[in-house]
Amino acid sequence: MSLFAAAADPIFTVPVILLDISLLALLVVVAFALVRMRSLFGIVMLQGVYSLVSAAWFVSLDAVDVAFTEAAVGAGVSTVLMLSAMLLADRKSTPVPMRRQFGALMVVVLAGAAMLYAVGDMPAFGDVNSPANAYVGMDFIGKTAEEIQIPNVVTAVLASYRGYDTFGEVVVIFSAGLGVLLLLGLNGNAGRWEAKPNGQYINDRSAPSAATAKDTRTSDQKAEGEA
Amino acid sequence: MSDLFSQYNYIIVIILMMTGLYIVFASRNLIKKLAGLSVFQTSVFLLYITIAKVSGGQPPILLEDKGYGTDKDGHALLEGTIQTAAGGGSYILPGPGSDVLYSNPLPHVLILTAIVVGVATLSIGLALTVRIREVYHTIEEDEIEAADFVYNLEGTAD
Amino acid sequence: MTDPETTPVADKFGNDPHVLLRVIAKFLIPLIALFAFYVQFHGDYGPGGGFQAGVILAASVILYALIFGLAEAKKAFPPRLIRYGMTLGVILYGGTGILNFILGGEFLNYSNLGKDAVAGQHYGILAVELGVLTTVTTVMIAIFYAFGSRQPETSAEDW
Amino acid sequence: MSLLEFVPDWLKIHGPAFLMALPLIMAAITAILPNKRVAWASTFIVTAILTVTAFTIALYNAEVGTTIYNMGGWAPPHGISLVIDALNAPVIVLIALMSFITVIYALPATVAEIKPNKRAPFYAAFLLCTAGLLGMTVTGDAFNVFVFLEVSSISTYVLVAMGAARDRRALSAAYNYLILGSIGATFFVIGIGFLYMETGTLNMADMARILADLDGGSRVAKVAFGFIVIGLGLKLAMFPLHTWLPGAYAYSPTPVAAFLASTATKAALYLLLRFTFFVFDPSYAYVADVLMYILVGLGVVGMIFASLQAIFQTDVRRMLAYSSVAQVGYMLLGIGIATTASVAAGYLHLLNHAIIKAGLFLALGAMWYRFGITRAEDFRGLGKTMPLTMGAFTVSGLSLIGVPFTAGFVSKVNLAFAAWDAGWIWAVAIIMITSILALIYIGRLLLSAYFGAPPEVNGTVVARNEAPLAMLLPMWALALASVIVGVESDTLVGAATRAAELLLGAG
Repeated sequence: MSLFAAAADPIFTVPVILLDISLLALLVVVAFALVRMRSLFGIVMLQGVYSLVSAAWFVSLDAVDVAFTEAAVGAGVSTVLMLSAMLLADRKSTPVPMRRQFGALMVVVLAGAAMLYAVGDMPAFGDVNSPANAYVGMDFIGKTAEEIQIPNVVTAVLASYRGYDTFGEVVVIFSAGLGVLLLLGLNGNAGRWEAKPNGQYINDRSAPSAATAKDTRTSDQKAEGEA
Repeated sequence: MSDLFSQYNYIIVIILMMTGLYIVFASRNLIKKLAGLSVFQTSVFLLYITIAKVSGGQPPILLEDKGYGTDKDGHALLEGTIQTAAGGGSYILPGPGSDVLYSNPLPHVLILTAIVVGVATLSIGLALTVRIREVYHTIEEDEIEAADFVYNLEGTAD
Repeated sequence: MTDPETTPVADKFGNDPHVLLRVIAKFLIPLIALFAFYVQFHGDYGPGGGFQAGVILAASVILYALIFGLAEAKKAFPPRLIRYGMTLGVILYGGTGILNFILGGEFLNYSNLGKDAVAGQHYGILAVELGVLTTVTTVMIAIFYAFGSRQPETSAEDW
Repeated sequence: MSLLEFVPDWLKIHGPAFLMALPLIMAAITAILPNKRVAWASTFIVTAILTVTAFTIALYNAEVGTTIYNMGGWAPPHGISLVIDALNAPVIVLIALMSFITVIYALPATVAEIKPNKRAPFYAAFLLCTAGLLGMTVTGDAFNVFVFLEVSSISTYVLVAMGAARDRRALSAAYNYLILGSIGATFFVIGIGFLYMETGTLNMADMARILADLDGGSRVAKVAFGFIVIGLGLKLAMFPLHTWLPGAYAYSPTPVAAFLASTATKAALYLLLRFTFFVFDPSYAYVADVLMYILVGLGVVGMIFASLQAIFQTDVRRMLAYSSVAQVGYMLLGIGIATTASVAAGYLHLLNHAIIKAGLFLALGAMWYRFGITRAEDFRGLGKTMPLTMGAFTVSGLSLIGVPFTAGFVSKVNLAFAAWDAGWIWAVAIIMITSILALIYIGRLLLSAYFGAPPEVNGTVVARNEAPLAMLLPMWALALASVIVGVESDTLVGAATRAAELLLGAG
């Protein structure tokens, strides 16, 4: 009923509502499928799909810059990274028995209930007079036209008004690159380590491994590790 | 009225956030946890963008006033609404007597930053996963904990 | 299991099973790079900016690595360059801020850079977006190189 | 202030921005320095300048009061502003000073723990971590807090994982920290999003003003507060959310453990103070409820439970980590009582505990450096084999227990008095009990160090083998600092009281 009422509302048009509802429904389907999925390849792909559908949804909500970035990063780079990491790791995840998921379910239900509690007081979707849309955010449109004079307000806010945030963002990306270099190295040899705690020489191959994992060491390495 | 629809987005976004969080908490596989974290963060982006939407608005990219105003093709909906900025910039701005509405750019900017932070966290998490896989030969948390338990016992034996 | 570093471009008979892919990629990769620069410099007028452009530029190198092998990609875009590129981007951004300092404004206040405040803002945004582009491109390539260069421990039969 | 005369004027005005720009840019440069010695020297110089800048900022703040620096020249609420007031100036000094002390210590420590070709990036990550912590402390913008929280977090994950060269469990500890830290940061972002929905602004002072106009705001503001508290609670290791902390402290490289223990949780605690008393206000019923029941409850449970867990640890670093969780409980108790005196005491304990715990971790790191000691039973005879290191450990340890004339005593007594004045007599008892628990877990180490015989290796008693000077200096500086604070406590108590008065108003 109320959907038809909403459709009759002059500010919403039927296509907008249908697009919104169907994209959100798609997101829910993908997210729920992710919960059930056990193949890591499927998980990585669904995560990419989730980002891509989100990007489409961002376009329908006028966030074109965000959509562009989400499509390039979430659906593109993230998926490539997760795939390449998965290739170096495993193909399947072992299922977790339901009784061990109960705690997680409780936490999630509590947090979700807290947020749902607030929904009633949230401004209506698309409300032009909501506090968020009537104050600082909207000022940027007039200010950009006057003080920066470039058409893309998002770029102006990103690079100038909140340029310090963006500096932080560049540093975050830099530290991610630095971290990956420190952890993996660019040439694939950084995973090898050795140390001499307590005067006892150990390296990554001689350290005790999981009892359940298959031992990939050669007999030479075993002898070296136990020596 | 349209109460259900006006809050519909928030409810779905909250469900999505909690689904992502559930994946992080409930799964014991390192890569699946990271995928869940990614879904959780993406859903928070949805929340911010929902806040920013102005109904009837358009992307916050200012329309230029080309000087030939209302009769330009495709700009028919702007008829009689052109306003120029006080500083002489020739952009069509919202305001009294103007039909043009832009969506709120500020949450867009915040989410651009947050997306970058998300991919940075993800890459570090994946790098750690790869290292853990190399050292522990598994990416299942239960097996890692078991291995650490054995390691603790062996460590105290000498 | 093949080492990605030494994957041959063609088999021993000289047959290249991916010849079509390679030809098309050779055509596409410059276009992708060009598109990245369009996104970069059109960011003031439409959607886009340093970050998106950086990711797309990195994607062109990643595509090159996927099609022609990591070793070839490392020849085209050497890892040493990456470490300097990451730093260069941060210095470009921070340096612009410091320059504003020296010119008498606040950190990242671009208004003093040009002949008037608006021109200064334009130059400042251009400079910092270039910084973003540099860091994002190089970091994305770095992360891809880092993952791509590792030896997988699971073999292809585990699929 | 006469000391300020030696500082150029631009540093007083641009100090906050300089404090951020310098380490961020220098981190990028340090990362590509080819020589590890040069990288260390560059980090050393940067942290030294940071310390000077931080002191300048603090002294200048004491002189002129709250200062606001508009980044990019855009006035708040449109631009991002850096705010220096009585609340964050001491924390800034603390972070800068700790980074300086840790860098001195890192020179010998990294030789043993970090591979030579990784040392330059390691120092760069360390600078990034410092910059991130400083950034989240100086900023006056709520979303900017998140950005710098992530700068510090991402570099921290990497720094913790660097401990894998010594103990592979560093990797899983770093992974756990990454997952929980990211969830914490995301909860924080959800909270900020809700606050933005409610107020329409991101500037903290502006938020505070609008929330006061709304008389605490609607349910959206309540939920925002809850998510911010949980998000920060994860970062500051509030009791049930502390599970990442023992692993991260125990397996990270020793300089990193000392630096994290003294600054990372403290910066998050500062943010909790900032949001609870400055953005929100304890006069709103829901804030008062959270303070009274959640923070105090979790603080007290954490104090007892984590202290008990500390007693049963065999690994001394894990023991100190659990002790940190317990000490966070003291600070939460002080914050939760929410009188000026108690908040001042909690704030004072924040500063004191940073000094104490850093001293303990540095001394412990030196023991690992010389003898590979991480377990409690290995402390036998350390009083003879490493007398100076053990001396510093003893002084800091006594301070942790709260022996008179030490820093720990001052803050615990202040906290106990504040609790007494507020009528929370049972809280005084809890403080006594947990101090006794601290006496047990520190005391057994001291007993075995001074009264146990040094172990024998191949029939000969282990000879005296003192830590290098670059390790002794920082740990003794911290040990002496905790004695000086204990004897001459007025400066820090004054700073803490000013901070509390800023938050709660005088009285």
